[in-house]
Amino acid sequence: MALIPTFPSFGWTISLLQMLFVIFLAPLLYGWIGVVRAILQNRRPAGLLQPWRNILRLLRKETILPEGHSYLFLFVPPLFFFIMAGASLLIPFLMVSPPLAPVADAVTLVGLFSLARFAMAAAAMDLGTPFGDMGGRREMMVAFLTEPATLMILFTVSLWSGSTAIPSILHSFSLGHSPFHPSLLIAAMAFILVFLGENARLPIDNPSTHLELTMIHEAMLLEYSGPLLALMEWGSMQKLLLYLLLGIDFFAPLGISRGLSPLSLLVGLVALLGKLFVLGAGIALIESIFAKLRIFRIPEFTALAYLLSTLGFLLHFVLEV
Amino acid sequence: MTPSLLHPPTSPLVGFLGSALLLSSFAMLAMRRMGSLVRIFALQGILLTLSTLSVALAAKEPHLFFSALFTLAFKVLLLPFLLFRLLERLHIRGEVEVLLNVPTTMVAGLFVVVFSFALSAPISEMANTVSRGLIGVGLAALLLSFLMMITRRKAVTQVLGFLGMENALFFSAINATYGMPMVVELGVAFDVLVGTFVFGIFFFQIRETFESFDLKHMDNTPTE
Amino acid sequence: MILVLILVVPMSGALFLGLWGHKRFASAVNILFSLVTFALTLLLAIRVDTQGPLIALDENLFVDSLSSLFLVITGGVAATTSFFSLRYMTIEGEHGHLTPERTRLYLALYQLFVLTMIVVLASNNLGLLWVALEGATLATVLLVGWTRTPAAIKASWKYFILCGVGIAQALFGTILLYFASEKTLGPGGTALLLTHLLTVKTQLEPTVISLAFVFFVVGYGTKVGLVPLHNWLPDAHAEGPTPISAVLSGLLLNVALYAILRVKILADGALHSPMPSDLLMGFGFVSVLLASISMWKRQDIKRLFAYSSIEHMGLATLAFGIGGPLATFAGLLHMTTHSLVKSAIFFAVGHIVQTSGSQKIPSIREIAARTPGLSRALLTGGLAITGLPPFALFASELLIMAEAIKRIPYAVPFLLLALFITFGVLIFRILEMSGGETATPEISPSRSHSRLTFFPIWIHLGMALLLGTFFPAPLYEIYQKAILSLGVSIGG
Amino acid sequence: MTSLSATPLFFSLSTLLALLVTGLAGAWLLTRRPTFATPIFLLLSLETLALTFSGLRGLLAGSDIRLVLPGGIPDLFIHLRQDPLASFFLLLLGGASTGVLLFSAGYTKDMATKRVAELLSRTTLFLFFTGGVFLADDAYSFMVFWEVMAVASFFLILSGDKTPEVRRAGYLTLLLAHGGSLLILASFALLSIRETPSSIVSLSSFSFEALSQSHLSPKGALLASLLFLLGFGAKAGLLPLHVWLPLAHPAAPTPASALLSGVMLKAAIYGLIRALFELVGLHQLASSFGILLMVTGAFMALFGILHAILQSAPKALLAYSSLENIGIILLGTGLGILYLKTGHPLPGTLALSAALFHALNHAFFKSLLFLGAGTMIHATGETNLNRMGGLLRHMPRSGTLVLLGVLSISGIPPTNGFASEWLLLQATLQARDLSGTIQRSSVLFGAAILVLASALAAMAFLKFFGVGYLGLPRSEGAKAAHECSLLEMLGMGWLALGSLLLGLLPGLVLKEVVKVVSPLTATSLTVPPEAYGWAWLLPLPPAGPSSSPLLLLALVGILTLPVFWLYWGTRRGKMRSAPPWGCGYRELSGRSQASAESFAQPIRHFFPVFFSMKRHLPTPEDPDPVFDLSVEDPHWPLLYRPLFRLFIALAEAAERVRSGRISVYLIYSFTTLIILLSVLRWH
Repeated sequence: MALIPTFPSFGWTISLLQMLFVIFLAPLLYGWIGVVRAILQNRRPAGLLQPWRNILRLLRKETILPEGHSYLFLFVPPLFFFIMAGASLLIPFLMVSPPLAPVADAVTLVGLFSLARFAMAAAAMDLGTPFGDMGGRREMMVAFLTEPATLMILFTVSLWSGSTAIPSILHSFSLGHSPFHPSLLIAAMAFILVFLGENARLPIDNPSTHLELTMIHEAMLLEYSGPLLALMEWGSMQKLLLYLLLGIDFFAPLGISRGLSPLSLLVGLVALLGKLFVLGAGIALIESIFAKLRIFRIPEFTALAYLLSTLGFLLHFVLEV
Repeated sequence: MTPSLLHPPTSPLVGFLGSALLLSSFAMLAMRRMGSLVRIFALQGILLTLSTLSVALAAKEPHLFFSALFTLAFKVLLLPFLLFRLLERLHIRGEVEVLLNVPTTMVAGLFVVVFSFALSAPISEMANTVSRGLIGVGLAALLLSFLMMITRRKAVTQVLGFLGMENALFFSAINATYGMPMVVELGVAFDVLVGTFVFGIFFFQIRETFESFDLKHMDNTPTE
Repeated sequence: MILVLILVVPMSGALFLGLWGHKRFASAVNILFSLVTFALTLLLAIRVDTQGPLIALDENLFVDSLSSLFLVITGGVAATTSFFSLRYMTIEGEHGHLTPERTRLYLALYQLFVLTMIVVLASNNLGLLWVALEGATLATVLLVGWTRTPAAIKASWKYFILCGVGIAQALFGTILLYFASEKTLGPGGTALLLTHLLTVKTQLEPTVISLAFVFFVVGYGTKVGLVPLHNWLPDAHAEGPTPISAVLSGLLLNVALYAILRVKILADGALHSPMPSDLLMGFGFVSVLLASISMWKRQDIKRLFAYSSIEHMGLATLAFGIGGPLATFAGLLHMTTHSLVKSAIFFAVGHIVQTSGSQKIPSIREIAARTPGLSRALLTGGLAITGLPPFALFASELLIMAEAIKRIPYAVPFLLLALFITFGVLIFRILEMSGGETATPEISPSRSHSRLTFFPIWIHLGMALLLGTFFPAPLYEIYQKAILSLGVSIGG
Repeated sequence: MTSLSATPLFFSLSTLLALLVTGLAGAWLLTRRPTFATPIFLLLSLETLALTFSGLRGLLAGSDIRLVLPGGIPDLFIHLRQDPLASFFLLLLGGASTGVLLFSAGYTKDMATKRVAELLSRTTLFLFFTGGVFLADDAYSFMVFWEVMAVASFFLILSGDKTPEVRRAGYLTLLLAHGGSLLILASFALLSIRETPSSIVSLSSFSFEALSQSHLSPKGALLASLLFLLGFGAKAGLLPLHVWLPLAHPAAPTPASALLSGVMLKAAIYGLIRALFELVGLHQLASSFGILLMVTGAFMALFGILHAILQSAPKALLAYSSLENIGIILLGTGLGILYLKTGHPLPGTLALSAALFHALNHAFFKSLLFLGAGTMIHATGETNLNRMGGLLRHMPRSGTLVLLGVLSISGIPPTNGFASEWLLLQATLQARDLSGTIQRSSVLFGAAILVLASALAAMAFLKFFGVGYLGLPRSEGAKAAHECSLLEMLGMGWLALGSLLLGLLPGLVLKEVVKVVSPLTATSLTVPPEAYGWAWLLPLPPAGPSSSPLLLLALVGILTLPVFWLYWGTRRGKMRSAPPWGCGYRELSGRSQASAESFAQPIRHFFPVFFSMKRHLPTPEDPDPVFDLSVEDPHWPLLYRPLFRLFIALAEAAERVRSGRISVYLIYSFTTLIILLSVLRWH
């Protein structure tokens, strides 16, 4: 894994593509999930582009600053947004090893996400409105188990390669480990739970509600308006996509392009889109099956994720080595 | 020449005196009247003098004569006299209270005697003085006085026990080893003398502080 | 010659003060005599160090480096204590607690007490040693009862009876020893002389010597304050005037232990069994444990430190029981430092009791606010006595542990626990009494004590500190000679 | 001596002495010239800076000098030695204390002269003897430095408010410290045992060189290492000997608590590592001990951070989080031992380096946070987070510094806390090389707890920062808060800068730390190829995982800042500002915010076993309902109080011995005599 790739310029273009891919595809995926949900719930879908419309609308609106905000309040939205955008340079999904991959292995990536989360929560608490506080607090309450769970999942998958660098994880999978090991299955289940928790989906949180007492993620954004709100929303859409991409890398890496030949890249892209299509539908399905959990049941849910991930790690040791 | 040639075997007299001393210690253990206690103490003094004399005669140790003389003057005359005056001056009369009733004490005393004889048996074997086996007697007397100090309540009786102890020590010193070197004996005697005076001082202090000699006043409460 | 002089000085001191002790200048004279004695002990120690052991009075007096060591300690602490008692007595006088007559008694007995201790240390004749030790008891009995309060009289009576009985056992031991030695050295004077006994110690009759040793240990052990013979000690320390508590625990206990050590050499030589060592170890161990546990319940500050004395004497005894050069050195060092520190503590305690008018711990509070100097002294002393470095008690404790872990590993945990408990309790009490620096207005620092009050304390603590940080090499040679004269071979 | 005078050891020694002299002389001077406080503190901070550099120099040069000074006890003089390990910790000491002293220069401005002098002298004493601990090379002088350090820390604590609580805390500290050093002493004694008869050994067998030659039985070695663990643990806050720590650190005045937490705990870590790896020696350590150490550390980390979340007083929160960090360090050490003993030197070295790295980081950000807490308390006059709030607006600069510390301690990239935890995680991942389910699963357990703890840390410190600095003021004091003085900010700035650099250049730091570790483990990490350069953290080249906080920061920065500036540059003025919406909830006041306890609630419910709670819930009929909850460290009711009761019972029992009656005492003597005689006669 050398830092200077063989076709520097090409490598860099690819990673630029990755970034654009994430930035522009994220709202679409969001929209797709919405569409499927609407269909499953016998509603007329608002259309694939609805999230895009919202974003553009918000970007055009003026920003209203709440009184008594500190610089955190202003600085966090762009930070959040670009953390996600930047992360898209670090996660390989169009190609196995984008030039910037060495900058952050999986652990660092999780760290980056927790930075984003911390910043968001802090910004939410900045004004001292009851709901902002509540949101920040609950976000942390969810995170204090999902983040370790995420890490344990990473460890489980990285045990094959002995390295937490995602390219080498992918590489180790390409060496013919079929991903259908008990440890990986369990890890995958854990990942689903983590995914739901981290991205404020049902049954943890309902992204499409503003019912004060139950919301988590939305509560943190209450005071934002206009472009700032847009950045926040957009950022979290990217986050969702990034998590899906991570999951794909870990549990369904099949088809990702190993070389830089246009053909393989194209195949990889198509495969990726297919996976996202399916997964999006899956999420929608889950969300329409499950009801939202009561707040103080959430730790049990996340704890399940944590324990599952640890169990996967353990199983790998006990059964598979 | 070996000591065994130097000394004739134990003379019956010395043995008799030793047993008499033992008896007197028993008597002290048993006595209830203060006055008679002091008398017995004087009697012990006499016995000591005699035994010292006999040892002196038997072994022709000149300095033992001095010791005998000294004992006579000190333990037969001076100390009892002082003690009697003390009793007079402080109006100490009558019964001696005991912590442990007399028969039990006697039994304990018997055990003590047996013990000390058993203990000193091997030593007596090797004793080559005129007075073989009297170390046991000395030890027994020592422990008996100890026992008496334990069982008696009044300060005066404790003093008597103390002096009895000193007698026993003196006795064993004489019989085991023909007496310690002169300087030591003088020193010991001097200490005993001072001790007695200190006792005297004490009695007055105690009297003026507690109006009684019962040791239960002298026991401080464990809470302290 | 100097050997005789060293006896003459305190003797004449006792006489002089006995005659004119009630005069105003008497305390100063007392200091003078003590200082002279101290100077003499120093000279003597130097002489011994350069020219080897001294003998005088047709062999009845004998000083080697061991005894010279203890002589110097005795002289030194006695001198500083005389300074302290000057201050102490002045304040007592201001409180109207004393008459000239009693001052006279006090001073005379003080010199007498010093004399007897010096005789014990300097005597070559075990009989004489016994006489002197008994003399020390007699001298201090009246000093303990000196305040004439009921408690004091009780205490001194207890002291007198228990120590008297104990010492009687020791006399029986002496007789037995004489009885044994007479066979080899022949009847007459020489049979009780250490110098002679040492030459023939291997030929002494084992059975007799073992008996004798038991009697010695029980007898002199009573004066050392070994558990369970210790019961006179707390009362005597608590009820006597504080200078006497200082010398009792600083010197008398040392001297008694010294006597035991002297006899132990003979016993070791005579019987080829570990019995003497085991006996000492046992007594030491029990003393340390009981003393440390008993401290918590003490309500009387002087009793508290009395128990700490028991503990430290126990440690020293244990060390000598363990034997070997390191442990023996540790024991000697421990005794030295303990005398210094403990007497310093009693100096401080004396003034504290005077300023707060009671020696019950609950009624002593906020010393730090009233007399900061004293609380500083007390705290430092407390840290020193509980074996915190850099004070030398730590060094000795380290060595004792290091040796104990070889000889009696299973006792070590208990010893450590005991040390821990002692530390906890003592420091807790001290902090409780010094009670922080709550600058409550009504407590203003009382009449500041003059330098004279503090200099004995800090001298002692400073010495302890010195021994712990820069132990002088020449002094170490003296210690090694002392170890040799204790019959311990120094290899390597 | 001329050659010696050039060495770092000599330099450090003279710096320490200068420090001591300055401090004491300064304290004396203060009583006459109160205004000199600031310059004196500045001078001191310069001296500690010099100390830092001498440590750095020793580290870079990898020098290892011994020196024997006269003094101490005979046959055993004062042995001193500055090897890389010592240099590293001197660096730590100097680095942290420089910031703290700078801070104190401003902090002590409005304190009573007497208190300042007190603080000054005690601080310098503490620093001097801590430095001595790092330099000492024989058991005796080590113990001397160690114990005096403990006593100095005791006095440092006492120089806080003169309340019974403070005194209690100080006493508890001293007590446990002394108990610990007794155990250390015992362990030294154990190591000094030789086959040779005791008449041969002299005092000189207590130099570390001699001690390290010990040949112990496996049991003996295990015992020795356990004693060391407990002994040093008592000062490091090892469970269950930690109870003094949460009391003591808040009790002390701010600079003192920064030093206690930032430096003193590290001294304990130093002692432990020195003792385990050099005195007991790696060859005598047991892998099972490594596992024990690791599991203890993990448990400690979890325990510490959970209790930290429950605290509402900033200093108490920080104190408990110190437990967490010490736990992490111990975990790393134990992991290292485990690897090294099972023949995996590389990950072992990595784990140990991570532990030391984390120690260094903790020294910096924990001191920074304690100073920050000090400024919070000082600015508001309140000691409870629930009475602060909104401070970021009044004290934006110091607040930002604190925010940096918060990010670091939460292990969030690109800070130093992240770097060391990252290394540690990478080390745990090598567990697959281990054989044996127990070893593996213990490492797994360690890793799982570690990540959980760091996630919880983020929560705890969001609470710390969010409730303290964000939101609306929760009290009058908080409304009237003011920015701290320039010097204080300089002090905090120094520490913040330190942790920032440590975080952004972890590669360089790791290179130096490995220098410290490799002598202990007799292996070194393979150097990453030059292509990776200094900005990279690549512990296990070539294929190993890599991370580059610096580039990460650059990446995010490059993306974010332009937009940020662009946006604000154009729109700043034109933006309308309105009262916050808050779902239409109008009357915003401090009281409408979430309290500090509300963060703790889910934790309390989720980990009930870690707390002993007394809860009183009012019944519905209750006319004046009172809700009352008290949470306590379970070690008090479960361990310490029973022990104390036991001790009291013992003491009571011992009282029976002294009946106070002469006759009884005579019986004692009598029976003693009789028993001894009969044993003698018939045995």
